[in-house]
Amino acid sequence: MNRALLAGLVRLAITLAVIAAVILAVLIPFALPHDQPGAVVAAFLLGPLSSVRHLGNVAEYATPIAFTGLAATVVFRSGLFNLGIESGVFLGGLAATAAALLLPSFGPFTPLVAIIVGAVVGSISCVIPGELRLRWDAPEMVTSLVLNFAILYAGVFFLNYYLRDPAAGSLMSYRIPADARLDRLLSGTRLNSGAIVALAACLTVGIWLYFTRSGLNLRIVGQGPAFAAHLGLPSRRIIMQAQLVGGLIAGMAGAIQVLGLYPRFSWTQLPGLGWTGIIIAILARENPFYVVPAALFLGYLQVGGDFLARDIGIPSEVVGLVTAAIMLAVTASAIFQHPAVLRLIRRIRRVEAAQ
Amino acid sequence: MTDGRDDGERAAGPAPAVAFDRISKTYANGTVALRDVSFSVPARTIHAICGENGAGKSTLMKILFGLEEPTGGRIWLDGRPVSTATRDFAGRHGIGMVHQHFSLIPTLSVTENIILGHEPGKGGLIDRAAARARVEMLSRRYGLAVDPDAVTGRLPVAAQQKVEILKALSRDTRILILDEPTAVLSPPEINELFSRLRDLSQHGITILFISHKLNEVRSLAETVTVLRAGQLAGAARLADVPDNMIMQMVMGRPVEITRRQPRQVTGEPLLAMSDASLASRDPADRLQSIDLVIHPGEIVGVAGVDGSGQRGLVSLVTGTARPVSGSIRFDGEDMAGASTARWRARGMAHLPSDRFTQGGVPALTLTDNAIAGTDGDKRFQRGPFLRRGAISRAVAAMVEDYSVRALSIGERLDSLSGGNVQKLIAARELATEPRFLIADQPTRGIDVAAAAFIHKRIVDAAERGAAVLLVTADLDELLRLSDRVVVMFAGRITAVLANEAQLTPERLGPFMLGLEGMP
Amino acid sequence: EAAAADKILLIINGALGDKSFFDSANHGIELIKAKYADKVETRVLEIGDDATKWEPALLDASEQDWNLIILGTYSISETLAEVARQYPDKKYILFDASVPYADGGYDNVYSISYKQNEGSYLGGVYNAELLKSGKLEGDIGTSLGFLGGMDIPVINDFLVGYIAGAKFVSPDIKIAVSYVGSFSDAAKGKELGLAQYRAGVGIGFTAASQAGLGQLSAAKETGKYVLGVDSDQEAIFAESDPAIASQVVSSVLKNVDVSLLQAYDKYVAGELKFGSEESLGLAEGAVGLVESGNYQQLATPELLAAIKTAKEKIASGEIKVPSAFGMSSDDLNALRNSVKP
Amino acid sequence: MTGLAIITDPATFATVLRVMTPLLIAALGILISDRAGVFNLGMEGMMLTGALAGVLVSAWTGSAWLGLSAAIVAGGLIGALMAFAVNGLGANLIIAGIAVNLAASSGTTLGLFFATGDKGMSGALRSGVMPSLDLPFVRDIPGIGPLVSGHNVLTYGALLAVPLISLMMARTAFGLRIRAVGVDPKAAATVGISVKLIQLQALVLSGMLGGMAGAYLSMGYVSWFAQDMTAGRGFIAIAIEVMGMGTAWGTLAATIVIAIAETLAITMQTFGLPNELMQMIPYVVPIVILTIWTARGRARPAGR
Ligand SMILES: Nc1ncnc2c1ncn2[C@@H]1O[C@H](COP(=O)(O)OP(=O)(O)OP(=O)(O)O)[C@@H](O)[C@H]1O
Ligand SMILES: Nc1ncnc2c1ncn2[C@@H]1O[C@H](COP(=O)(O)OP(=O)(O)OP(=O)(O)O)[C@@H](O)[C@H]1O
Ligand SMILES: [Mg+2]
Ligand SMILES: [Mg+2]
Repeated sequence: MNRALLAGLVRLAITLAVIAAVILAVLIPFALPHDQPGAVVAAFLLGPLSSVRHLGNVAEYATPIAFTGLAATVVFRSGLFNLGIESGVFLGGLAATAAALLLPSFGPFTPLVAIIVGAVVGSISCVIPGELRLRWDAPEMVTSLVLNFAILYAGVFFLNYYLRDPAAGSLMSYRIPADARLDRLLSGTRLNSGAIVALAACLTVGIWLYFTRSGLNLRIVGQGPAFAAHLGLPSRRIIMQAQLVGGLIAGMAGAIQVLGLYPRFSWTQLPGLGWTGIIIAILARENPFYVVPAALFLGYLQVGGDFLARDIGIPSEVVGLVTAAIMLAVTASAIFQHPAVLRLIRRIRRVEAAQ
Repeated sequence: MTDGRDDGERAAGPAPAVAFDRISKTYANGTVALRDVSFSVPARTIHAICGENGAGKSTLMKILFGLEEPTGGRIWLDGRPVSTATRDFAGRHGIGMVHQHFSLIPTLSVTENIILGHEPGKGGLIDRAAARARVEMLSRRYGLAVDPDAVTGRLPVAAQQKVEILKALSRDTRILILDEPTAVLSPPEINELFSRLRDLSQHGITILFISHKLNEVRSLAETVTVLRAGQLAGAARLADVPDNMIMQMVMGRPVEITRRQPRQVTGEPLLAMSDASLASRDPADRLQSIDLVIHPGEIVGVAGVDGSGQRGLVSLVTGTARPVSGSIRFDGEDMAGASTARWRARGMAHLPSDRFTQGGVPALTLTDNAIAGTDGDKRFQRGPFLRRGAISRAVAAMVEDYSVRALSIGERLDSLSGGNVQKLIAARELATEPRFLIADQPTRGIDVAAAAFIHKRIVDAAERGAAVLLVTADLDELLRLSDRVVVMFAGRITAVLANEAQLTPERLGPFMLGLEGMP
Repeated sequence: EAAAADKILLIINGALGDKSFFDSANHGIELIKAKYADKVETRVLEIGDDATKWEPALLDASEQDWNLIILGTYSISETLAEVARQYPDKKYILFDASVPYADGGYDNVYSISYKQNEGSYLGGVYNAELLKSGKLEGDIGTSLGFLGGMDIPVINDFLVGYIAGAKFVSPDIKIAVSYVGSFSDAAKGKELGLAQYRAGVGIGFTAASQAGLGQLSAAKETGKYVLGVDSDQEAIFAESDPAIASQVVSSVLKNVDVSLLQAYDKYVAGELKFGSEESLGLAEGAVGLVESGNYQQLATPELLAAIKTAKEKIASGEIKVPSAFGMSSDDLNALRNSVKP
Repeated sequence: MTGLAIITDPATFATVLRVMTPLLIAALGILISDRAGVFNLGMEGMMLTGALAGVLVSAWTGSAWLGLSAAIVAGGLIGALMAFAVNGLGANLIIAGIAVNLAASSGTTLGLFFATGDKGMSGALRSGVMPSLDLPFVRDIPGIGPLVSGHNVLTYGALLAVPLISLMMARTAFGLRIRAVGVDPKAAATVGISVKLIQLQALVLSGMLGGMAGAYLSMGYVSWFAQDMTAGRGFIAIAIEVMGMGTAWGTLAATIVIAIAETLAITMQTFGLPNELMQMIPYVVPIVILTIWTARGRARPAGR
């Protein structure tokens, strides 16, 4: 498998080179007017590595987006462009909070119960557009996009009327009971057991996709619908299964984010983790095993961006620009499908094969 | 038949309308579609171009139309060399083309389709009156009646074909290319079209006409050029040569066919299809009253020009279409409209003609493609988990057994050449020891050794007792393998022939081309 | 004296430019700088409104060598509560919220909360008097309005005080209440404002941040009036759009700037009571009405008298302004219904 | 006010028009891109950019019309950028749209900050507003005069754009080519049409309309730019366009439905209905309508 590895490394190197070029291109105009342009770049690139706590912050950012990246991976693997992950996170967080507040305590299993409730309720956001698509041919991209907002407002209504702490100064739930909150792993950061769950989830889904029959069938249905029909696979059921799993992961992401990081549920806007998940899925080339490194990479960019804002005074919005540019660049087939790149990769494989 | 360039330089008479001068074309993926093709077409004549599937006919015409760049050689028009790479080449030189596949936009009106790309304008708006008048004028002038305001996609195919032709004629066309325009038409429609084309020729238009059907070629054209495997195989005045000579040019030199000993099959057929009809939007898929039986151990070959209904036939027995009438029984069970899963559960296996969309997923590895669809096979699966070790060994054995040339079984399928993809698909489909095998163009585009190998596997399957339906455009292959041959034309079976020594491509030709056997 | 300058950090868990208490807090820092000049070194740090980023930012700040870290809002108070315990040697000032002192262990945090209900009580008095006075031009209708950003306690605290103040002047006053559901959708804020004015509202009161500014535009269009909030909203538009400014009767303020300066004064004097919460209201000048600009033109002697009376009674405790904190949804609904036009 | 009184109130009519205007302009922009086969998911970002550009330029030049032009140009530039990303770099169309939204959200905040030193809003800038138009003669017609006259020029612009775009699609060579490219780019290429050029033009036009829709928010509704002031209208416009079944008139009809729903949600607040549930309406209606329509067999009409 040596050649495949080498060819993969070449691809990775090209991807990283493109990303580095993009970051510099966006950052330089902001760095140049600064007295020490070098310090700007250094803060961005080295800041996140400067202490264990900051490394912990990287992992902390990476946790929820690894989940949503994984959810996007599963959903996209089915061939549907379902954007419901965004509200799935919101709904998962809300439902987990509701479970923690309204259900009796289950002792040490309280977080588990809350997460399960969050995941199940959160999955609705992906299942509905999928069902509408398969049953009635309604375009899932649009229905899921709009449904995100409908779910948001329904959720805010629920928060306001059923979970709101009237003594709190803004719209937030009652405090989530301590026994429902997730354990912290690293003092000084909020890195919590959710990070382990995320890692486990990526491995599990990776194993599902690549080492089980049903994962293989999902990949076939998503990437070769005509082949799936040729084989007589139950495509509709497989597609729905992927929407369900993607939704469950998204809901779990929201549940873990809320139970791990917040004392109360206070989202009144969509948290944006679903959109980031799409970026992750693309960066990871829809491979669950690459989701973790991709999420860590984006987490690293985030913390680097925070450094720019906190220590250098460069507005943190710059990170948004960087992220947008990276999204475009890493999907640019003109770069990655360029005949020269393809020839290079093919040659590497040939040379290796000849040895 | 003269070399175009020489003709242009020293001809005493009028220069030919078109001369191809050592045209070569190698596609980006390495396929050599044309090699040094030279011939010329006298002005104001109807000239036919014949050749097997993949011979390079369409490629040559696309080059003349400016849609593809030749990798070698050049085109001469009226004795002058021209560069096809210029903008709007075809429009400026009055070349119109009716493509093999419709190039109409179904949602546009007839008029809109015809004027698209050269819209008559007035004050920023399309001059609809002028456009309509133009269409009506064209329609009258060439005797092709169409409703200018109809939505193109809702028209019957024959009417759409007329729109295609009008579109091709809409820009002061002097040279009209028709790439298999009759494939979708019924005989009366074809007659009607031909009389229009003769009129056009009278109007001074030079026509290049591609068809697989010799009867059509003969009734329409004056001269014919035959391509084979991208090279010129011959040219003739049709009046001077008999059918069998042309057929020989098309098929190549008659090869000694080493047939397998046809089997005597008796007893109950495994597959019995009676009076089955299939409706479809695409006329090439329609079927009318098909009666077909296949016994266990029997190989039934289906001959026919592309689009004669083979695709419809295959879809009926692979679970992707339901007959509108008639019955399909398999092993005594009613299977009309059964799903693919049910067909497969009964032991159906299928080598599809479209390797990369139906035969596998290009982006998945060889291994994944090789074990796709083996759900529940205990050798490859323990519970929900794939037994990667056992699978690797099995796939490695398959690759070895079928001599699939690949760097490793972890490579993506699309890194393989076409022939190797086909070998892998054959390995997968035959690994299940099917009772019923459908082999659709099993060796199209693959080399002789690999083809022989796949042939052996198909015969092995039959010898194990499988019923085999072999659909192929390769008559050599057909005659090598089949016990019986059915010939299809225009959605019907026009002949059922025992594969005996006297059955030759020449004998099949008239049935395939609709000259014989039509009711 | 060779003592090093006091290093003060103001953390903004949002963005400056809110024309509200973040800007006011920023102004407070400017006041401190102006007063203490080079005895202080200050910095303002925006950490955005993404709550997941607050804790790392606060930890980072606490690791650095700031003498005093100032921050505000209810939303961040629980984050501070966790961080402050980890850095007992650091000093924090929390405005507009409090930490749970009852739990013990917050000896390094001084909290300022504002009786915004007292400020908006005055707003209610002022609006109701204005409506009665006939001093406003044109046909301005018969009722008051209230436009909240969201149906949440901190906004409803304004509402409750406002209703009480208005009722103090006219016991059967009618007040139309609506919420934008967003703090950023100015267009929708304007639409809701227009709907209120159409329904007979003469003077509105907007407590919806940037979405609420939409109502100012509505006031300009309909020739009706609006009471601003959080900053002198007449001043925002005084230069750029006088026609808007002329419809702003006044604004209810939380004087975060003043309270921060006062707190720092006490800190320097060593009198700041860390480990406790101070609730600042009218009496301390921490909340109130803008008394410049249009106020000067509009306030008749009777009106000034009424406001003066209200202030005195609140200061003396004779009037206890009700608060939305701790109020049940049913009570709140009953209150809203009692003034429904 | 009773429910009936609200419906018959002329002011309700004006509200519907105001709510409609930005949605209609944006949805028409999406329509053009959609018909050309390059669905513009970046509309929200284009609107936001237009809203800021309009305010800044009108404040600098003192001319509302120059501000509007700048908004239109800014939107068009983003459209061109998107076309370059998709057809030049080969980036995924959907991703390009999401990236535009993300970049615009950050970029407008930065832009506002660099221009005014303020990240929240531009209230201190003396920016222009698009005038209202009193239609001579029409306004004097009893009954309908007051209904029809006196709205913002951009509202008339949006309403006028419906027949214009319908005409452009149906009757101009450009429109015809857009429709051809959107259905079958390969077939369109066989008659010498440059697919990339048509898609570039369509996205630029789409962006220009997006910029205009944004300008209506910052220079029509109110007279300043504020962070994220588009508040999801670009996404509602997407749903509207899809509900409009690919025609300008259908888009108008869908916009009216949504605008009425929103208007009711605004006016009904006085009845004490929870505003969160009211806010769901414009998002739930499209899902229901879309599903019903596609369920009945999605057939896109020819022409127009
Ligand atoms: N775009 C392409 N890229 C690569 N190979 C191509 C392409 N188009 C055609 N070919 C290959 O070139 C060869 C000639 O194809 P062409 O379409 O010219 O054949 P044809 O004679 O028209 O066949 P048919 O009778 O089936 O239409 C075939 O092997 C075909 O697979
Ligand atoms: N899309 C592709 N990606 C990577 N490699 C490719 C691709 N297409 C073809 N190749 C490589 O180019 C080589 C030539 O391909 P081609 O299909 O022309 O083979 P061939 O010589 O015709 O073999 P065969 O007779 O088996 O079809 C293949 O061996 C394959 O490795
Ligand atoms: Mg052809
Ligand atoms: Mg080959």
